[in-house]
Amino acid sequence: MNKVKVLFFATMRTRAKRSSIDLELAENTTIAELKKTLIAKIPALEASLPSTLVSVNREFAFDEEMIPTNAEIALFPPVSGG
Amino acid sequence: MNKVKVLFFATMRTRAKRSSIDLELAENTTIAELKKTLIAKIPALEASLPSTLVSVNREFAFDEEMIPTNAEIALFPPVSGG
Amino acid sequence: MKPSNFPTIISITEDEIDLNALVEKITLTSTGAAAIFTGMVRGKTKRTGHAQGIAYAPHETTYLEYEAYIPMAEKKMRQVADEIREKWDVVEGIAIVQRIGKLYPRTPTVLIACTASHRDTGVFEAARYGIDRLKEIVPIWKKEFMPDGEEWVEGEYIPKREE
Amino acid sequence: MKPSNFPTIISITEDEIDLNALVEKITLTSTGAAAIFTGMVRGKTKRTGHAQGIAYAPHETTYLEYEAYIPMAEKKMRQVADEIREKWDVVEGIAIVQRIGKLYPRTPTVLIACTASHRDTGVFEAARYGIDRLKEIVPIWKKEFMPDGEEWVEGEYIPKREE
Repeated sequence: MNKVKVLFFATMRTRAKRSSIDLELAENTTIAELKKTLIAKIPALEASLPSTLVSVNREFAFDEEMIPTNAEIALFPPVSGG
Repeated sequence: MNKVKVLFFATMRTRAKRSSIDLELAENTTIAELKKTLIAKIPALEASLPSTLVSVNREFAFDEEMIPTNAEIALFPPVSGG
Repeated sequence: MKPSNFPTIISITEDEIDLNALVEKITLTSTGAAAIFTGMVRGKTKRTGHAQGIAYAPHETTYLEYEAYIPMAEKKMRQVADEIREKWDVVEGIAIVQRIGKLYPRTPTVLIACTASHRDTGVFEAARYGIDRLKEIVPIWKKEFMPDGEEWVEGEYIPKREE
Repeated sequence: MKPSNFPTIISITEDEIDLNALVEKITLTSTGAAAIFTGMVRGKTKRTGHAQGIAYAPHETTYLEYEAYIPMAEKKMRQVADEIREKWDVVEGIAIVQRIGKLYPRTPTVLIACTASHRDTGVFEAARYGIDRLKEIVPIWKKEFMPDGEEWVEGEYIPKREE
């Protein structure tokens, strides 16, 4: 199993009502599969999903990518800093 | 007669070896005529003349313009501030 | 990414942004020009429009609360600096600072400063590029508190692969 | 020249240029962006070239001594601010400051800052225009002191009528 931490920021944190969650994923889980798992656990995330960005180990990540072991994952909306 | 003060800055001040001179000009003296008068009094100014800028009452002035009474005149090179 | 001995300051901070100190730190003996951008919290937004992909109507802002995914934001700010150096190799020093926390109107929230030997080298364009990129790829968000409610501000830029 | 209630700061001073204080003074409640240029004394000039119409070879500078025709310089700095407002009516505050006297390498000598509600309004171009114009029409000169001599720096811009 692959233990990962998923962080939530901004709108995603508000929707998830928490700032992170620890998950155990099967090996070779993709980002797309992770999203499904998260929505199953936290249905409120679904509404934001079309505009959700995902990072893995602090780099932007995309649906078909595999999640490496012990990854630090984050979900957040398009950035609005500055 | 028209009493005017002529200020010198930067290269012109160095050449003239002074920072100003008081002159009495005839009525309706032009800038071009003023330059001739100044060169007669301070020959060292002549070398810089092609690149000399002139201001009258703190605005740029040109050869054929008449000098108003009690004008504050200045001679200086193209600016290099900043 | 070419190595650089020129100073690069990256900072996410709750402290006031000190322009004097930051510019001093990126000024070398060969430096003759600094182009600096700072962004402030607007208390009154007059235009209806779209900036950084965000649609808004005229409104008042009581304060903003900034949040960052700090380790990734620092990494991405460093990437913005690297991109600037790739595009403008005349740039000497770079400072990129984002202030976070609760920030009131008129307060500077972000700074991008680039130095170079001369002003006609692209240093203005480099600073402009820096703030544009920060607003695209650096994971920082603001929540806007208005007299009649609060709202997360969301951008619209979707980073591409390798970005 | 249209009247403006927006702040315009014009200053010729022997004191240090305080970026924080100047930007603060031109930040309104509606301000969201400031584009700032500062120029510094270069201790080492590497390029052979021509900037602001001045030809030079690589050399070292010990210090510069700035001189201004102060009342005319203030008038012309105000004209630069007026020209900026004519061209970019979105500009809110303008600060134009020239430091004079004996100034050593790495010291900021000049500042142009423009504020606006948003950064995509021409505020960068306004600041760039400001420093370009200052170097054309504001009567300030510098004398350069080098290890092996001293020299008045002369520009080459010849102002036109009505300028």
